[in-house]
Amino acid sequence: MEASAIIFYCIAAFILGAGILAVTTRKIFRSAIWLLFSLVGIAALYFWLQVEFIAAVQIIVYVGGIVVLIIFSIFLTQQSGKEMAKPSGKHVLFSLLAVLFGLALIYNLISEYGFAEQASRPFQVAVGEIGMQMLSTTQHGFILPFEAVSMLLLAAMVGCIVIAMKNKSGNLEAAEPPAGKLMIHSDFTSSTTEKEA
Amino acid sequence: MFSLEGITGTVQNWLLNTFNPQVALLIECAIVILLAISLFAVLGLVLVLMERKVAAHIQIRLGPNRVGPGGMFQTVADTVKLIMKEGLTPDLADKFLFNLAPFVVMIVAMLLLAPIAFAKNFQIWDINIGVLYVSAVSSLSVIGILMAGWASNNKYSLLGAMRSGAQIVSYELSAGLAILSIVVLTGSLQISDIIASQQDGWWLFKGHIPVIIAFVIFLIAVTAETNRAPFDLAEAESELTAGFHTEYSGMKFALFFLAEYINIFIVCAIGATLFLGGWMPLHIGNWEGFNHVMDYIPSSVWFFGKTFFLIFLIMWFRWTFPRLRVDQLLNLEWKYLLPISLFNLLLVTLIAILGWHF
Amino acid sequence: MFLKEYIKDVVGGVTSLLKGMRKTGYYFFHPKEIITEQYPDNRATLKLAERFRGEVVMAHDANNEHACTGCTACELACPNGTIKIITKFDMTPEGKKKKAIDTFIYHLELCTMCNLCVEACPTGAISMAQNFEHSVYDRNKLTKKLNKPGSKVREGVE
Amino acid sequence: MNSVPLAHILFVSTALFCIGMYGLFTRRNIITMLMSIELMLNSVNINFVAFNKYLWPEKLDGIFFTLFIITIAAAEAAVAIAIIINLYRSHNSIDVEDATELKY
Amino acid sequence: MYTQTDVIKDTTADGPEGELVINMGPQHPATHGVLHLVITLDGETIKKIEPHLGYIHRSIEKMTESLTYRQFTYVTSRMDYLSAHINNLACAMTVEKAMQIEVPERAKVIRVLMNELTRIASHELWIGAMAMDLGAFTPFFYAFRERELITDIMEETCGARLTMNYMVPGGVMYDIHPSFQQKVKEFVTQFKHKVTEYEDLVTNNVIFQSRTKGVGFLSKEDAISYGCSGPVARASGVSCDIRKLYPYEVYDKVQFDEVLDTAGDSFARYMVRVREMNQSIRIIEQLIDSIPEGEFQAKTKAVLKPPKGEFYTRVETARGELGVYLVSEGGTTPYRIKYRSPGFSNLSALDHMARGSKIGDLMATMGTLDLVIPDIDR
Repeated sequence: MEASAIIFYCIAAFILGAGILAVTTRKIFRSAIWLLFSLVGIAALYFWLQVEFIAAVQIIVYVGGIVVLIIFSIFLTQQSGKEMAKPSGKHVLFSLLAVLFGLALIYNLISEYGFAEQASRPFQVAVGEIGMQMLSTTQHGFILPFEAVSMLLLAAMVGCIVIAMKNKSGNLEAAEPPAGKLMIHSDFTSSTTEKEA
Repeated sequence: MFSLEGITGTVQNWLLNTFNPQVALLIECAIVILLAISLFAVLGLVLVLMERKVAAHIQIRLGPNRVGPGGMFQTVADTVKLIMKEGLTPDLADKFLFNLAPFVVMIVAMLLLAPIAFAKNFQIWDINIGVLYVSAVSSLSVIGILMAGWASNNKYSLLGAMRSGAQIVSYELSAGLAILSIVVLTGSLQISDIIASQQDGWWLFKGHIPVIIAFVIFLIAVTAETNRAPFDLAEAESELTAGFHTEYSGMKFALFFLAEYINIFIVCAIGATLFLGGWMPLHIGNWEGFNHVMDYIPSSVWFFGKTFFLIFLIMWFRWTFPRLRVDQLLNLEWKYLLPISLFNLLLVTLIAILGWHF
Repeated sequence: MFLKEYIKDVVGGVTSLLKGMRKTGYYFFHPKEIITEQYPDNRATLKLAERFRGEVVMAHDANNEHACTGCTACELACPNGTIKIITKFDMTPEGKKKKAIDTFIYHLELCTMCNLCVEACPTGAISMAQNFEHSVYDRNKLTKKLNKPGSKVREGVE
Repeated sequence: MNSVPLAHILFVSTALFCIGMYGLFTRRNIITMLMSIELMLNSVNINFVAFNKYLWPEKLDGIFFTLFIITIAAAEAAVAIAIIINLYRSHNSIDVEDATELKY
Repeated sequence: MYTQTDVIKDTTADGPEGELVINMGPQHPATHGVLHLVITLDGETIKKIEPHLGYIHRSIEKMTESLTYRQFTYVTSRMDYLSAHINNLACAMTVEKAMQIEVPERAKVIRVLMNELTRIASHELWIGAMAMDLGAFTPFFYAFRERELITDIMEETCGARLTMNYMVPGGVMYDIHPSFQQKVKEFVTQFKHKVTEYEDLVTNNVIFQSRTKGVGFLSKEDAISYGCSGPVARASGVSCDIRKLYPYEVYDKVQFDEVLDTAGDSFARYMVRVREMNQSIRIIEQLIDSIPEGEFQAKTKAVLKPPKGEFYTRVETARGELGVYLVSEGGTTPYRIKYRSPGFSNLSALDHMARGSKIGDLMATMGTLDLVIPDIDR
């Protein structure tokens, strides 16, 4: 067995192990950390597959963005150190059965299919090429999905702000202070405006 | 003679001649890890001493001057003290994560060392997405801080971790945009390409005012990203005692402390590479004679000189300015740095397209 | 105008920060301004003010004589009970009994150097000394006996 | 580098997908359910990259799909977390079973 | 103020609805001593502050009941240790008022000079500590450099640097040191020269201004109703300088302005103190060359026995109004002494000032209150 194969199996074991722990641990913060490890393992897998760009994007978006977001939401919604309720035995059993059957089915399909291996062709991912193709308007260009995704991101951003704002309008105390100035309470704001006037 | 160029080649040749390739690779890995760890130790010692000396001289004091000549071994003594101290773990802490957090921070700092070019032909891993790798991996360090803050089961730690999370995530944007402006000018993410593009002058001088603005924004953003004053809200000692590492002591605290300095070194090294030409000596256009004289100074000296200059700047900030408040910190990013750097990136792109740079 | 205000904000802020950095930078590059005193090393050149109150001492002259008559004015003046005077009766050559001090006990650990005892002393027997390095390993050493063994009150001091 | 057959990589991604599915079935906490969904999305990404590399190395389509999925996952997570926090504010719980009535 | 159950209740339990209760102190870098604040937070926003006092209560008021009139002045140095001279002066003046001792003119001038030097020293320390609370470490050392000159002057004339015990009933303990006038003039020159450094580093710094402006607002009415005094009240527009309103010693003969501001925020309090230092310099400059010749201490009896009655004096310390209320039964020791300390009243306004602001603002607010904990607890 070659060294690269050994590395692959190590990475695979790490990803799956961390993934299993992420869905089974009953401490929510640990679950997020295991998810993080699983995602980092997937980034390592991308490095192994020599798609460094995807690996870097994976780390930036998933680790730097999504997991931090998840951890923040845990900070905001969870009481420290409380364990989650244990799922009922019946629940676990049937979930496990469904998952195992699904796994068996797909594994069967994969092993039966016999992919046409096209070895020995170089696989190069030049960052410049990704950029070129992303913005090209020719037949194999990706400008349309790129724009669509940009619109989606914009919509998501607006949506997040709207969702977060809705609750705040009625609740003045929780509102963020207006930019640059600090709101203390009513008599303060009134007197500062007097002073400015 | 002081240049590191050639040493690596000799070592590799010798290894390849002596052992078979697999073993040689393993040995090289071991050597690199060993070198990285010793570099960490040396950098930690030097930077801590430097910080204390800079602080002292700014504050009209002498600083450490008892242990060794000029206090040179003060950090060694401190390290020994920290090692001897008992590493306490709070009773209700999540012990696994509590003990893991300092190592996460440390390993991230270690991974960041990989793509940095210390001298001509002296680089551990010249990855083709160099600067993207750096900004990706550096975003991992926030996880360690969040972990420490949560696992300590201390409210000060939790507040510090939340502040630090918000801070690092938002300042990454303007740091990324500042880095992007150089990437736009160079047309490559690879560190060696970026350095090679500064053959006839550093980007700071070649790129007119927009690059200078990008440089300033980069400095501010990395100061914030490394949790240094005036952005040290995560450990603001007058507000949160010590922020996310309130509960840490002994060696685990030392790891956080060391990682902070290593991170400063790394971001300054990246800044020096992007804006000041890395190990590239000061070259000015076509002045052959001048360029030739500059080439006599070894490349490693150039690299470390530039890096330490930037580190000095960051220390200078720390000992001059008061700390910002948490909402002002986010205002600074979203109201000032981000719009300015977005506009600036547009200007840089214009310069790159029109070929206005030297 | 919004943009003008914005730029003015940025420029004004940066200027104020640079001014501060110029000041600290000045001190960094002017080591002559350093005011640190290397304390244990400069003991020889250390100058203490002559009125500095470090501890209470009792002056003895060459004949091992002091001026304390044992009137306990200092003991009464002291707010902390720092001074304790034990008196005895000496026999004068004329055969009369005379009150004199046996032991002048001074508790340094209680003393706040307020100088009230020195002010109260009618004969100027005690005074404040400039010694300030009082740390010892045993607390008992802080309880001092101020009159030297075998000393007696100076002639003519009443 | 092709020392590992494609089927093995696909098996890893399938297993990861199943792990995510198991998590989705058993968890009752919205945040952990979101995490499970992230795992499933990632397993899909692995498939795309692996197919691209092994079967059509001259093209980059798999890479692009992965990039888009990552982007969409980020948007999805952001919106989901905004909803979760809103839900927590109104219900003081992030358990799916507590959020049965269809109003915020 | 607190019932027994209030004090012993669990101060670590979090409130409902995601409120966070943190204990700031008794050991905390920002409280400058053993002040204990129980802060209820909503995220980073302060909802309530409860100061818990008593960690450094040394029963100074009770102690003075067993000390003679000469002895009790020295204890008060330990109350507000940064303006020890002024505390001592208040006690000495009370005894003088009770016994109708006429203090020589020279002693009066020396007392005023010492008071103003103390005020500058106290404000110097405050400016450094305040900057340090806000995260700027360096101004602390610059401020201490100037303060060091004052403590040197104190050491030379009074014999101690912090708890001088120089004021005695009837005058001052010793005459001034021969080099006193020259040293004070040197200090004044250096202070005027170096004060621009604080402007560069602190006052004009954009971060400092944004940290303090509009933070910890206290209106004029609130300042009066909370009983604030000193720079805290004057920054809100309350004219309360005892030196102007009820002049004592030679304050009625010197020219100086009462520093007033109307903004009422932390920056106003900061500016009031900085301008007060300049006024103190002005007083010192007027007096330093015209110290009258004569006795430095009035002739008093060895044992002081004020007549039966109640006596009250007040002085302006660096932190505000210090009142000494003395009840005498005609004996050698006071029957009762009550100190009205400025820090206690100023602290009581903290909850009102900090509500709704961020934790970072609390540091600015507390810093400008200039709390000295032994002054609060006594």
